[in-house]
Amino acid sequence: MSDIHDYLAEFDDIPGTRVFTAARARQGYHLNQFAMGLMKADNRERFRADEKAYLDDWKLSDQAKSAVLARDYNALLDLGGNIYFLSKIFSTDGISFAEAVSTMTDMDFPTYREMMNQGGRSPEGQRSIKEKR
Amino acid sequence: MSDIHDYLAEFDDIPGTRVFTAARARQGYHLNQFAMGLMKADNRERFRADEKAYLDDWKLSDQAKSAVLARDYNALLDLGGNIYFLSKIFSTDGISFAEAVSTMTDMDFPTYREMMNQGGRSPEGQRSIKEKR
Amino acid sequence: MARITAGIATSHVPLLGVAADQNKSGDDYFAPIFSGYEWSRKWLADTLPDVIVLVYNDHASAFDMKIIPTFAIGCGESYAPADEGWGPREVPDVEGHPDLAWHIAQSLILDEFDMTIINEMDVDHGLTVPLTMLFGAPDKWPCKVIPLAVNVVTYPPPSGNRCWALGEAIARAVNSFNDDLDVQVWGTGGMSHQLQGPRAGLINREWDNMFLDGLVGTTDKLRHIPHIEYLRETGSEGIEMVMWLIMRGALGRETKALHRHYHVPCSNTAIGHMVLEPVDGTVPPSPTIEGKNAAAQAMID
Amino acid sequence: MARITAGIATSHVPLLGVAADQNKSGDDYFAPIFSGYEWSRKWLADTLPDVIVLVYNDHASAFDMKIIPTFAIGCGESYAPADEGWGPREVPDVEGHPDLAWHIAQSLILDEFDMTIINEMDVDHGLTVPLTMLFGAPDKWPCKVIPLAVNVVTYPPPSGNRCWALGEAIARAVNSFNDDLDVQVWGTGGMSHQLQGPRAGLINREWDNMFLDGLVGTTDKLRHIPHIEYLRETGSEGIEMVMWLIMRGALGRETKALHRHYHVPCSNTAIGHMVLEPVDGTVPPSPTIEGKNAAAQAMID
Ligand SMILES: [Fe+3]
Ligand SMILES: [Fe+3]
Repeated sequence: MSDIHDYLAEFDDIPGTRVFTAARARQGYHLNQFAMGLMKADNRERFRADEKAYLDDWKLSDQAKSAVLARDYNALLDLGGNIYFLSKIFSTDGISFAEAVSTMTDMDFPTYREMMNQGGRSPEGQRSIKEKR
Repeated sequence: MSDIHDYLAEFDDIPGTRVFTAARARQGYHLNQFAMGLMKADNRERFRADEKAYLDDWKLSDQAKSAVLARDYNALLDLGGNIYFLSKIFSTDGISFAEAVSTMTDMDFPTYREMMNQGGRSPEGQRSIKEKR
Repeated sequence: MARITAGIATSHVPLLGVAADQNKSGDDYFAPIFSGYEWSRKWLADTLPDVIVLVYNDHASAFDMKIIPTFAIGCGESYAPADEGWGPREVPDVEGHPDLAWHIAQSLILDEFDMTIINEMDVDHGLTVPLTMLFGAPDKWPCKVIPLAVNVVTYPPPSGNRCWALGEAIARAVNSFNDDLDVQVWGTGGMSHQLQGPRAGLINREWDNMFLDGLVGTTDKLRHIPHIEYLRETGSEGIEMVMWLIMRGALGRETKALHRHYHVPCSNTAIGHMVLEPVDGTVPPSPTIEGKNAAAQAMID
Repeated sequence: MARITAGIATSHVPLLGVAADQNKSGDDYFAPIFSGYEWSRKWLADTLPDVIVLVYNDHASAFDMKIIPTFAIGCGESYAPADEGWGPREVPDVEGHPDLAWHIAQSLILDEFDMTIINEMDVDHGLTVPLTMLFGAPDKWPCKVIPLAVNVVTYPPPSGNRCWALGEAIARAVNSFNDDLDVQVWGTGGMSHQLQGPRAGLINREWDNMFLDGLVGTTDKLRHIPHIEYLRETGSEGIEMVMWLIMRGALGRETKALHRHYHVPCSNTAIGHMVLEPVDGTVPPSPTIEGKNAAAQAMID
């Protein structure tokens, strides 16, 4: 077959990457809508005051709620979260994009930052799982 | 020139017709948004209770307000109203689409209805002002 | 694999919804309109599809002037009937088919159609009246519906050619869906009508029937009709007929008419209705790079 | 008549907005980034356009998951900076150019681009950071801006080929606008970056520079790069570079580079910036019926 199926299948071949496809968008719909809600100052207040209570207002699985509470961004990606939506959470927390992103890697923030200062992660070996390139 | 200008210019050659172009859409923006507001039962209540007061909540010219109060639909079209937006006004009034439409012609409603029952208005002479066809 | 089994064209005049909802479909005024749908209702009972891709336009209900999408495809779970100014119609909610809808949406974007994806919206008479005309008043609509909303209100709407090509791309998308589904495409709106100004009430029986003729067989001449011709010949709201071309494009190279119905008037409008079957459902292959990924792959390798 | 006088490409990393707003652009970390924009700021002061068509993507600010337009063009009077979770940036509102924006929107639809028209929205860092980088911190932005928002978040985004073709159609539209206006097209986002997952932080200096090279001269090879290549080579958010192709397409057959800047890192991202001038601004004529109305007329007559 030479169509959307092939197009999407290739995305699974990229190491350490979740491409935000329809399947993920559907799975993470309410999670992303919750995160988007944090663009309003009122909602940020309410979230900060009582995260659990605020989360209960949204149609989220217990798994998603726990992952938000734990700020486990890899888990949130696995649940269909998209990084631009999730970024409203770390903006609310007042941490930088780079620090939040580093939590998804196997490095701590200083190490990650140092890698970036040295030119970033090399694409060598990061392009394709199957082709090991 | 052979482009959007020609495309739009031809619309002025159709007898008794205002095509809802960008120019009209811009002119009638707030008028149409006001009409759209009547899709909410609450707003319909408030409008019915005091039309003038309700109209004052919207960025409308005095001309537009008067035309709404007078239900002068040809005037409202001239002010950039679009018929599908304006239809929320006649739905609110509880009059039929056909009756509201008849008020824009030179016929009264029974005559208009009879014309429709006889097969509608003939396109002869209604196609082009310039070409008289 | 999914397949397109038929196409249906129908006007979607709001008054028909009122007539049905108030049990007036047998009245002198409405009987000649509704009777033209009887054949289709029986035929549909035997050939019920799993999903309908229902092409319609929103009449200032889901979309206001803040946002005007040219082509919007509903990928949501369900859609409630809109309140168009007299309260929502008391008809069932419309159930979507997110699996197929997202598949079509994604495929269309790869085919270089610049779709707007919609996950939540209400649907107005443009979508619910055709369901009423073809299914009556069941407790639940008998199949899933993918709403495809086309801008035909603010000018310019998409060209007839673009609509036809979109239909072809929908057919490619349906044909590449892995589940075994029967899919119909419905094109709604039209025929002749003008709802505004001194020229209101215009009806062009001859042109409308030329258009109905053009949906049948191997001809594709309808796709080349420019907007100005719809406006001059069929009234300012006759432009809705471009939506029928999406349905026609989706049926492929050759069609057969199973049923045809034409009546004047319904309120301000000429009613047209047709049931079409593909004879040769062939559509051209995707001309794009992303749409035929094998080629894209070849470029990288 | 209006004309496209130049194209600018630039990354739009939100941290650059923060650095500028907090007067940190001279810090050790930021100086090497900001200094690469100095030439452009001076050049812009002499060649200030009347209007910028600013191609960017919304990062879950104006659009949530309810509605996802592939191509959305802002036809409104003005746009406020969005609150992205830490309060809106304290930069001026962005003034639109509704006359030119509607002209472009209408022309694009005749050219069979399925645009979504937007009349009211807030604009996020994708749009305001490029203005900051090129204009500093004025009380009022020195020219009008037409926002053109591209979906590059939910897959599939538009293909590179589609983006390039959209640029060509924008050029045709600008060239047919009757007022005497200088128009620049800016393509923003990119370059290499991945903001998510264990592979985050990926930077591909070699590929990015290949891409910068490809914007110059008569080659159009960049338009054929499939999405998967951006993803593999430049990280999951490198796909934003397809937006640069809209800018490139709008510049026509041949371009010249006036200025080029590349720096790693800014936060998680490689910064790329380029100023381009059309050498031969020729773009292909519209292939559509409605887009070249004379032909459409000939069909009716
Ligand atoms: Fe309609
Ligand atoms: Fe971005």
